[in-house]
Formats: sequence, structure tokens, C-alpha cells
Amino acid sequence: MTEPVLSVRNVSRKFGALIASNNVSLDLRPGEIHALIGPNGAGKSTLIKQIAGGLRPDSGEVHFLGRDVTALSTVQRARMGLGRTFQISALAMEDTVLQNAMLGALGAGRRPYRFFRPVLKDRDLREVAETALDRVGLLDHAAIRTSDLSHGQRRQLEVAVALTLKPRAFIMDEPMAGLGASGSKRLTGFLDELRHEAPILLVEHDMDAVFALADRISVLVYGEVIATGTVEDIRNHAEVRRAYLGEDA
Amino acid sequence: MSRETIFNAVLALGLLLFPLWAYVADEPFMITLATRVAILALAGVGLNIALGLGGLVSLGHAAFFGIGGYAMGILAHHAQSYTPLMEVPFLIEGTKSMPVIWLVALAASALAALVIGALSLRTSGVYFIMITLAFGQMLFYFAISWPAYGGEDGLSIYVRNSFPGLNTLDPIQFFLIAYVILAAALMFAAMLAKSPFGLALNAARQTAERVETIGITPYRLRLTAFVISGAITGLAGALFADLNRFVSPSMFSWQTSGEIMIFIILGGVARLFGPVAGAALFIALEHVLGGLSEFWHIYLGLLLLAVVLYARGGIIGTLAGREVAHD
Amino acid sequence: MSFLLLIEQILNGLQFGVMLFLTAAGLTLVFGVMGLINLAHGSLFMIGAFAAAATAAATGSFVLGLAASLAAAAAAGALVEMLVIRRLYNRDHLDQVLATFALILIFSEGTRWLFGSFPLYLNIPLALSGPVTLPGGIEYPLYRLTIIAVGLLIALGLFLLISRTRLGVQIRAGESDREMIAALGIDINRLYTVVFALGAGLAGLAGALVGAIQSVQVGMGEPVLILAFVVIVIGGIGSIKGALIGSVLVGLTDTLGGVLLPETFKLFMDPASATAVGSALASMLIYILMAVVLIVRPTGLYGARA
Amino acid sequence: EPVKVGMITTLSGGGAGLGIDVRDGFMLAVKQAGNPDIEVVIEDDQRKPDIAVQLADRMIQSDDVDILTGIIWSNLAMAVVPSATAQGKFYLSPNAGPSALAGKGCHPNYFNVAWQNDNLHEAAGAYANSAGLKNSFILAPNYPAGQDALAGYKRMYEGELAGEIYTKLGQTDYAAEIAQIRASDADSVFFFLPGGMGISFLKQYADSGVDLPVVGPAFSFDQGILQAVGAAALGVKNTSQWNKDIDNAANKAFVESFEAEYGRLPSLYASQGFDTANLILSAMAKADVKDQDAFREALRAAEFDSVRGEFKFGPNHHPIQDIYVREVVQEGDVFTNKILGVALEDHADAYAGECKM
Amino acid sequence: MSLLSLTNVSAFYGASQALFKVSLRVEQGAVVALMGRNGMGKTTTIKTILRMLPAAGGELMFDGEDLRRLPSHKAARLGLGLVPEGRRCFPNLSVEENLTAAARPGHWDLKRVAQLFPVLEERRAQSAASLSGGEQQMLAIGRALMTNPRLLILDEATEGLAPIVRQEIWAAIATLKRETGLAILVVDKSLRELRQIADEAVVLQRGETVWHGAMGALTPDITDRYLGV
Ligand SMILES: Nc1ncnc2c1ncn2[C@@H]1O[C@H](COP(=O)(O)OP(=O)(O)OP(=O)(O)O)[C@@H](O)[C@H]1O
Ligand SMILES: Nc1ncnc2c1ncn2[C@@H]1O[C@H](COP(=O)(O)OP(=O)(O)OP(=O)(O)O)[C@@H](O)[C@H]1O
Ligand SMILES: [Mg+2]
Ligand SMILES: [Mg+2]
Repeated sequence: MTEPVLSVRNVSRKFGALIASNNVSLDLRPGEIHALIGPNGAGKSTLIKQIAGGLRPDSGEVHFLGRDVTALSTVQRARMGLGRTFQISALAMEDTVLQNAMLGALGAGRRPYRFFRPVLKDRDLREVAETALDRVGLLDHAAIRTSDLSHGQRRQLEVAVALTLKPRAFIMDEPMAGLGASGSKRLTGFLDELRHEAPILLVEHDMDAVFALADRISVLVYGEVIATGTVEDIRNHAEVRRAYLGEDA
Repeated sequence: MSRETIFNAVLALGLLLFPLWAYVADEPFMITLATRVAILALAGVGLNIALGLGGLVSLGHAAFFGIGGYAMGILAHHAQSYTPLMEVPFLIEGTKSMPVIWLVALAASALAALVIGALSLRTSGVYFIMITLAFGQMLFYFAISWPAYGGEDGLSIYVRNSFPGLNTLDPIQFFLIAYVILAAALMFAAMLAKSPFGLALNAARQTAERVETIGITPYRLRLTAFVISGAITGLAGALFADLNRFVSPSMFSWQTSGEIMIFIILGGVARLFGPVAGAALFIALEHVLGGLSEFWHIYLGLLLLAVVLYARGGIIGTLAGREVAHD
Repeated sequence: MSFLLLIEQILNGLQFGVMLFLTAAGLTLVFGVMGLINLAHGSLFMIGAFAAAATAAATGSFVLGLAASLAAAAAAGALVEMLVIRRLYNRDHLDQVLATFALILIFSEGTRWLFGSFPLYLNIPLALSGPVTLPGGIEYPLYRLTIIAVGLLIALGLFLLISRTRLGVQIRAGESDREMIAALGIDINRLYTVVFALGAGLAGLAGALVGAIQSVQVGMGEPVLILAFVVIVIGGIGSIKGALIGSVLVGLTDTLGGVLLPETFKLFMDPASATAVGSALASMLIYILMAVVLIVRPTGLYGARA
Repeated sequence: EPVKVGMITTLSGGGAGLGIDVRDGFMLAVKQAGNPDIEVVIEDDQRKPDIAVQLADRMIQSDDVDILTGIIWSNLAMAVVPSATAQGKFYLSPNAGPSALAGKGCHPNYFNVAWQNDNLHEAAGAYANSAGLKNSFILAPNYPAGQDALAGYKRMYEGELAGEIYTKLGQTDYAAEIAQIRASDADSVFFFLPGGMGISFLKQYADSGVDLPVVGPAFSFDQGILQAVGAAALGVKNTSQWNKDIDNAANKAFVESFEAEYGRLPSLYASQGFDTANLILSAMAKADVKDQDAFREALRAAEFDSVRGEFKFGPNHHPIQDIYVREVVQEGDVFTNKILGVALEDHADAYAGECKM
Repeated sequence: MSLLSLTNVSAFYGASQALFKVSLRVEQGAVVALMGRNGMGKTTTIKTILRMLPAAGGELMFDGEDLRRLPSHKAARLGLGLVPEGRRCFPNLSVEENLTAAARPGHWDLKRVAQLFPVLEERRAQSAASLSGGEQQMLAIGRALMTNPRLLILDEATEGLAPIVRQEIWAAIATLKRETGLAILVVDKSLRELRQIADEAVVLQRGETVWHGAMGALTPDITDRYLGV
């Protein structure tokens, strides 16, 4: 078995009396899409934050590329190649779509402290950004102010910014949310290819997408992983059906 | 060329031609007035880097303005009285040379901005406004009660400092010095806004979380911007002191911070020429209205109100319209 | 310094703190809860004091003066809100700064135009003048005790208004998303006019109450403005409790700093320069306090953690 | 060719009352003289040093004035006077008299028609001695004028000090200071708290139940302020080089005509503005302003009828004059001052010796 | 008379036109699905109805009243309950305060909402900012119900909800429709669920109504053309 790119080991985190993560362990292997599902408030986003660095676990460790990154900041983890999208879009609304994408490229190049050369004239950066926009289908909108995008278009841009980082692993918090049926379908196809560039930890409530994409699924309930397995395993897992899927699956 | 660019060019040219006209028409005071506009605009250009680009609403930029002013005041005072500034551990003499004074003003205010910024940037939003105000006030009270350099009375430098090859006492020559520095600062600010740094800083203002997840530390971006901003405002302080041949703690007062900020808002926040337009309008109003009535502040207030209510985005915002920043 | 004097100075610090809260109460509502930067708060304070002084001079009644201060400032507040502030909620904070700065100019010079350039007379009513003896033998002006009582009552009232009433909930909701609260059926415009007028009225009342032991003159509002912002920010924006505690902290720091610092410096300096250095430091003290509080707790003592 | 006078004074904002009085006093004298050869330009400095400097530049560069005057505040004077006199203009101070300009920084073209800053405080110290005060508690704001004030008091005062406090500039609450006074064993209080600070202090002092005698310079007991302080000031002794009841013809005429012209009693500042204008007029009668040396001599002679009686300049161009003790009294509805006696006779300032010109 | 009717409504964001000719009709007690790809003007239509964006042209009526004459809060008070896109809970308010801030008396009260979304009851005193995404979504629905509207407008109200909750919400909507006769205008991406609940559908394309009719008449041909499924 190959070494996991990312692994979460016995992570716990409380908010007051609420246990948001309870001894969670999971990993992400090269080339896979590992879906993380679970009821609302189960602690998925909280776990993502602990992986990405916005929140420290009370106990447990996070390893990335073979290194213990638990004590590292978001910035340091991002520089190691952890690409993240947000559940609620975090974009520079006053800037153009292209500028948002270039920002990601800039971070990847790690050279924001240049004061003189106009950034838009930087061919390399621009190419990275435009490629990413093209891949999510936003290249036509490159010159538009981000605040003028519809909700769904912003979700696409979220993904594009993460792409420009050329990350070693993706962590995506509900990328499908807000995408229409066609958008979801398109993104599903896209993620399916993307997994070959870097594995994806995917939090998603869109079961069509999850079942179509996931190599493995972990189910988080009340901060605890109650099951990990293939699509089939999870679909037929009685407890998962009761706590999460309902009659749908 | 966009409307804003045209407007900026007109403004830049106007600020140059007006004093030249005054020179020909032998109206030396008009030159002084234009010099004042240029210098205060320079202070605004400094603040605008923090405020417009970085979203760092500092109500403490008077601190840097004052430090620049006192850098000039103290150096010139010692040069004038032939007393060394410092004897141990090594001898430092005062000076009356502008370039030296400018360097000292830049360095001193940058250093102050580094310290104040490092502490203040732990906070954000309105808290940031208030903590910068607090630092400004500390320096204000310190300057008032520090007897060595005149306390509240300030320091008078009877003769303007010198610049190699120029007669700084000639209003038009001093104006040109200020104008060239302002132009340089504007060019720098324009470049900064378009640079990778500007892009990142501007994004950090809008969504700091995102900037972190792409591997850039917002705190460091902001601190850098704050230091650059403070240094430019400090340089303006040194020039302002030289214009008046006088420094006093009022340069440190929160009203000074407020005034610099008002120039920016009036002209247009985050607009390259915002501070220039704002300072020019404000000083012109002050000059014209001041003669009208004892209660001219009322007219000034009404005019400012009209600008806020009907000229969205300041003067430049109104004339140039909404455009995507730094394209 | 004797123990009793120390106690008295602590009392003075507390008293000064409550007085600060009183002057900041209106701002707490407008700035802390509605989220509007109102630099003209000091002007409303001044309007209250002038209205009280003019009315008291005309009628000889302090109580009527207080009523007038409340009414005049609230009316000015409502007017300003409807004509100016209303258009600025959806704008940048900076536009509010410029607009309310303009209002300061208009109010200050307008007041001078109406009342002249000289300070006005406003004094403590006879019934409240002079000192009373507190337990322990401390003589303390009755009027100041009254101010403490009024200040605490207003604190309590505001606290209940903001945290316990639906009105308070709606104001806070409006602060975070005006469009949304309107789309849920709340007339946020009228609500904000009322709240702004209330904040202005409180500022005016404070101006009258405090004006009776200070100088009623143009420009009296400016130092108040800065201090009011300081206490609210130290306490944490949006928190009435924070504002009260911030006020008391600032009051104590300022009073005790001014008394104790020069004494401390006298231990190792000659008296004259000790007084000078000590008081120089004392005048910076509240700003040092504010900076330290914000460095340690970037959203104030009781502010919501972002 | 007329003499052009540039007046830079504070006409807006909180400190406007003083500037307005100086201006009104000055213009009254100009009007009474009816001399068409004097032209006055008046500008508002907003009490900001940099604005004052700018106005001075303008008056010198564009308006081409011969004489500058009008500044109320020491810090503004320090900003304007040195460069104005260096550019060859006359400056006549109707109010501020910072020590720097009386001593080392004196200048042949600078004349002070009011007082050196320390004068009234020195007189207060002298009065304290004569009144048998032995243990004063003294306080002033922590800035140069405040430090000068306490220094001035102590220069003449011979008793002990029960306490010495510097308050914050612009302070409005004095509970802590009053508590310290109460706890000390002082037999009197001397304070210098100009403007609103003095009003606040006096009101709070009166309400505190402490009733030690109070001494101070005239600034906190001036006509413009007294009505705002009210009964709290009654009985306070204060020192001044002028009062409306000084018995001479010039003063009587001044007080009457001022009241008639403006509908209020003149203040100390009005008297100073009035004297300043008359000094200029007296010099104009003797010399052409363009002949600087002659005009300077004419000013130095100070041959005009000062409303304070005898008036002459010392070697540093600062007044040598009597300084009186006044008491705050009530006349009908109006609070005003009454002269008790002379505190210092023919008093010159302490810095004259340092002036070399 | 229809409860809500839009006829040829147009609207602008600044200078750019977002709606051209939107027409739709919601009858008393009916559930209407508003459909279209991303960026086609669904949310804009809803904003226009709620007077958050001025209508530049066309007719906009609710229950016989001309909405174009009313400010936002008056329009809402006629009985429009909005669950906005992106939730827009008041982050500085507690869950309970969010629910009560704009509550109007009627069928829905705290108790009923708590029955519908028990988790909200558990988080009653917590600030809305710290809720999970899905919890915020439930809060937004609860908040709209608390105003006891006659027409409930749901803009992507099931976005980010767990499948089981989504089923519950659809069930709840079905119950609402059945028992209270509440009219509903719903935007959602799940065609499957819309088919079960909606009576009628309106399809937007580039700010224009391009199709409307009974839900059953929405053939795969149409959904393929306009919705991309
Ligand atoms: N800062 C906080 N303080 C208190 N409670 C918190 C905080 N942040 C999150 N919580 C609580 O922790 C729980 C887990 O939240 P989290 O956002 O991780 O859920 P989630 O699994 O991502 O849910 P969803 O699918 O709805 O987004 C929720 O009940 C939430 O209310
Ligand atoms: N605030 C805005 N300013 C300018 N243009 C906007 C704004 N909001 C939306 N638009 C534009 O209006 C059009 C319609 O947007 P709208 O949000 O109504 O779409 P939608 O159908 O709700 O899409 P989605 O399913 O993605 O939410 C889009 O092209 C969008 O770019
Ligand atoms: Mg989540
Ligand atoms: Mg939408």
C-alpha cells in the first residue's frame, strides 16, 4: 500500500461542552478521492479547519507528505501544497475573476513581495491563472468583477483558485453547493480527472456526486468516524442510512 | 486612456501650472498654498497605501507626520545652535541639509511604523482605528510635555533648510522640490498597486482567510504596507515642517490624522490621485471660505456633506466612475 | 498618602468612570450597537449642554434644562439621521467619518453663531449642591453621587434594551444585514431613526448633567468624543457591560495614575521634575491602557471574538 | 501710503472669545482714531500653528503688510513671530508673551504690548506674601505655559508649598486634585487653568466644600468667563495689569465706548487689543513705517495713553508696568472684578537680562 | 387572482441588465419551481420581488397590491417569507434571536420550528456565526417561517443539507402545502425533488422566462435544453 499523502491521527477538538471532533483518524492516498460525509454539524468543516490549519486540535496529529504539520500555520501548510476551497466563498469580491486566480498563482510562486513589476504583465502567472479558469469554465468571465458573478460562478472560481496552487492534495468543502444540475455534472467530471493530479478530500452533501466519485467514503457523526468504506459499503451501512442518507440511496 | 487617467493628468498638470502662473503673476502666497497642497497630498498618498490598498484605517498617521516633522526640527535645531545631538557613544551633529533630513525622517518614521504596526495589526477594523489613535495620542502628549524641544510651544527653525544647488527660500523652488517628491511618491504608489504585492495586499483586505490558504501571511503584507505608508507620511512631515519652518505637537494631534484621512475620503479612497484631489479641494475651500464670514466652518461643513452625499467615491470616484481597481 | 485619601481617590476614579460611561452611553448605542461611526457625538453632547444652559437661564429650572437637553439633542439626532446618516448605512465607514466630521463643523459653528463665543452659565441645582459626608468621613459632592446613580441607571436601561428586548435584537440584526432584516418585514429605517435619536438624546442629557460641573462652551464635545470611543473600544464594541467596565477602568487609571505616578517618581527624582515627568506619563496613561488591552485582547474586554 | 496691519487671531472654534475681544478692542481704537492711513487685514488662525504660519506667509508675501499682530496663544506666537521678524516685519503681541521671545530670542522688531507670560503669576506670588499666605497648593496644566506659571509664582512667593500638581491639558474633571488639596494642610490655592479648564475647576472646587482662599492670574476671571462661572468665583483674588475700574481718562473712555459699541463689558484681552492699536497709531504719528529704525524708535517710546495708566517698554521690548490684585465681585446681575491694590509696581520680566539686542 | 404575478419584469445591476422579461405566476396554495442554470437570473428575480432591487419595468403584483410602490419591509409584511441564497443569518445574534427578530404571530412559533429542526433547539443560545453550514440553512428557513408568510420563497434552501435533512425539509414543505395551504416559490437544483413537490415550473434563460407550465409537462427535452440535465 502506498504511503498516504495526508493523514489525520486521533484528532479531537471540543467547543465548550460540544465535542466537534472525537478521536478522528482518516487518511488520503495518492490518486484517490476520499469523501467525507455526515449530518450537518457533525464536524466536517471543523475537521477541515484542523487539517488546513485554521484551528488547532486539542489532541492528535495531522501529517502531510510524511511530516507532522499539527503545529504549523495555515500559511505553512499551504506552502507545502495543501489546496483548500471554502464552504462559503472566500474571494476578493472587488477584484476581477482573473485577479483572484492570479492571486493563487502568486501564492504558489511564493513571491508576493515584489513591488515594481505590474502583476498583470507577468506572463507566467497569467498563464497559470488562465489555464485554471479555463478548466473550470470561467475563462470567458476573466475580466468581470467577482462580485458580479452569480453564486454558482463563484463556487467555480473557488475551485479555480485552488487549482492555481498546483497543490499536492486538495481539501474541498462542499464544492458542489450552489451549482446547478449542469454545473454539478460538469464539476463531477472535472474532479474525476483532477484526482490524478492530486488526491482530493471531498466534503459534500451531493450524494450523486459522492457516489459517482469517491474511492472511499468516511462518515462522520457527532464528531466521530462511524464508518469508512467503499461506496457500496456505505450505501448499505444501516447506521449511515439512518443517520444520514435516509431513504434516498 | 480611462477617464480617471485623464483626470489624474489634468490634476497633476494643474498642480504644476497653478504655482507657475502664480510665479509669473507675482503671487508668492499662491505658490506657498500649492506647496502646502503638494505636501499634505504626499502625506495622504502615504496613508492611502495603508488605507486604500490595505484597508488599514489608521487614525494615528499623525504620529509619523509628527516624527518626520520633529526629525527635521531636532536636526535643524541642533545645527542652528551648534550643539551636537548626541555625544555618547558617538558624536552626532545636527544638520540643515534637506536630503539628510529626509533620510532620517524616512528611517525614523519607518521604524516607528514598524513598532506601532507590529502591535496594532493584531487588531482589525474599528479596533485598529482606535489603537492607532492611541499610539498617536501617546506621542502627542509626550511631545507636549517634553521640554527639551519646546513642549507645546514647538520648535522654530528660523531659516528653511538647504538643498544643494537650490535656494529653498524661494517659494517656487521649494514648491518644485515638494512637487517632484510628490510625483515620485505617486509613481511609486501606482506601481505598488499594480505589483504582485499590491494584488496580494488588496486581496488580504477583502479576504484574509483566502490569502492564508494560498500561502501568504496577511500580517506580514499589512505590516510591510504600514511601514511604507508611515515612511511616506513621515517624509511629508519633514517637508511640512520645512514649509512652516516650525514644528509643534499639533502635528501629532488626532485632528491631523483626521485631516489627512479626510483628504483621502474627499478625493476618493484607494484612488491614486485621491489625496491630491482631496487636499487641493480642502485647502482651496479653506482659503476661499475663510474670507467669507466668521462662521465659515458652517459652509465648509455643508460642502463636505454635499460631497459625501452626492459624490460617491469622492471627487475622483464621481468624475471617473466605478472602475475595477488597478487595471 | 493616607489610606483614607487613597480610598477617596479610588472613589473619584469610579465616579469619573461612571461619568465617562454617561457621556459614552449614547455612543454605545449608535457606534457599539448600530455600528455607525458618529464623530458628531461630541456635538450632540454640546447641543445638550447649551440647550440646558439656555433653558435653565430662561426658566430658572434645572429640571426643565435637562428636559430641554434631551429634547434638543434627540431632535437634532433625528433630523441628522433622516437627512444624512440614513444614506450612509450601506456605505463605507469612511464616508460616515467624513459626513459626521462635516456635522461637527456645522454644529460647532452653528452653536457659536447662536450663542456667541463665550462660555455659558449652567450650575448645579441648589438641592444637589455641596458635599455630603460618607461613611468613613469622606466628604463627597452630592451632585457627583447623583451622576453616578444616573449613569448606572442608564447602563442598566441600555443593557436591558439591547439584550432583552426585541427592539434590541432588531437593531443588532440591522447592524449585520440591513437588507435582510428589511426583507423580513422590519421597518429598519424608522427603527434606526428612533435609535439614533435616542443615542443623541442620551448624549445631550450627558452634556447637560456633566456641563453643570464643567465649562459649557463650543468645543466641549471633542475631548468627550475621543474618550467615549476609548472606553467603548476597551470594553468591546457592542457590549454595554464592556462599555461600563471600560469606563470605570479608564476612570480609575486616569485618576489614580495622575495621583500616584508623580508620587512614585518623587521616590527617585527631585519633586519638580518628578511632577512634570509623572504627569506627562499620566496624560498618556489611558492610551497606553487602551493599547495594552487591545494588544492582549484584540476585540476589547467583552467584544465578540471575530 | 497707508500702514498695513495684518491681524492673525483666533476667531473660530473653542478659543474664539479671546481673539474676538482682541480684534474688537483693536478695531475700536482704529475706528476712534479715524486715521485713514491705517489698513487692517484680519484672518482666523483656527488656533492651529500651521494655519497661523500660512496666514503670516500670506500677509507677508501677498498682502505686503508692515506690521503683524493678533496672536493669542504662545505656541502660535512661537510659530509665527521668529520668522516674521526675521523677514523684517514688526510684530506687536496683544496677548502671548512666551519667555523664549523675551530672553534669548528677543528681536528689535518684536514688541509685547500685554505682558511676559510669567508676569501675572509673579504678581500672584507677591500678593500671596503680602496676604500672609504661607502654604500654597499650586497647580497648572502640563505644558510650557503651565510650567512657566508655576515657576513665575514660585519666583516671588516666599512661603511653603503644600503641593504642586501638573494636570492634563484640556482636563475637565478635577475631583482628584481637589481631594489632594483637601487632604493637604494648605492655606491657599494658586492655579493657572486657562479657558474652560478654569471654569470646570472653579465650579467643582466651589461644590466640594473646600473653602481655602484662591489666587490666580486674571485669565480665569476675565469678563468673558466670569458669567459662566457665576457665584463660584466670588471673592477670588486675581492679578491683572488692567481692570475696568482703573482710574484714568483713557480707560474710562475705553470702557464706555466699548460697551456702547459692542454691548458688553470689555475684557482684559479687549484692553490689550485697544492698547496695541493705539501704540501703532502713536508711532505712525511720529515716523514712517517704511523707515524701520525711526518707526521702531517711535514704538519703543510708547507715547500713547494706555488704558492701564503708565506704560513703558523695558530693554527687551516687554512692558514695565504695575500689576494689580483684583477681587471678583457681583454688580447687579453681572460678575466682574474690582481692584484691591497693586501687587507689583513697575514690574519688568525676569528674562530681560538674557536679551541681547 | 394569482397571489403573486410578475409580468415582463426587467431589472438592472447598475448599468448591466440582469432581467429582461421575467413573467411568472404563483396561485394561492401552489408550489412553483423557478429553474434555470447558474447565473440566469433566479436570485435576481427573487430580489426584485422582495424589493431588494428595483424593478425597471414590468408589473409586479402580490395579492392585488402593486409591489413596485412598496419598500422592502412593507412588501415582506404583505406575507412574503424569504429564505435567501447564502443563508444570511445574523451572525452576531443567537439562534433564538435570529428566529424572533422579525417574528410575526401565527401558526409558526418557536415550538413548531423546534419540532421541524430539533437541532436549532439544542443550539438556541449559540451565536449563528458558529453554527455549521447546514444548521445555518435550517435557521434561515426557520426564520422565514417565523414571519408566518403566505408565500414562502426558498432560494436554494436545501443547499448544503444532509440528504436526510433535505428529505425532511421536502417532507415538511409537502406538509406545509397540504395542511396550511402555503404558497411556495422554490429555487433548487434537485429536479427529482422538485418534480415530486412542485405543481408548476418556470424556466429562466438569460433573464427571460423561456418556458412555463405544469411540472408534468417539463419534458427531458426541455430540461436538457435549458437546465443541462
Ligand atoms: N467556534 C465555535 N464555537 C462553538 N461551536 C462551534 C464552533 N464552530 C463550530 N461549532 C459547532 O460545532 C459543530 C460542528 O460544526 P461544523 O461546521 O464542523 O459542521 P459540519 O459537519 O461542517 O456541518 P455542515 O455539513 O452543516 O457544514 C456544529 O454543531 C457547530 O455549531
Ligand atoms: N450584485 C450584482 N451585481 C452585478 N451583477 C450581478 C450581481 N448579482 C448577480 N449578477 C449577475 O446577474 C446575473 C443573474 O444572477 P443571479 O444571481 O440572479 O443568477 P441565479 O440564476 O440565481 O444563479 P445561481 O444559480 O448561480 O445562483 C448573473 O449573470 C450575474 O453575473
Ligand atoms: Mg460544513
Ligand atoms: Mg441564485
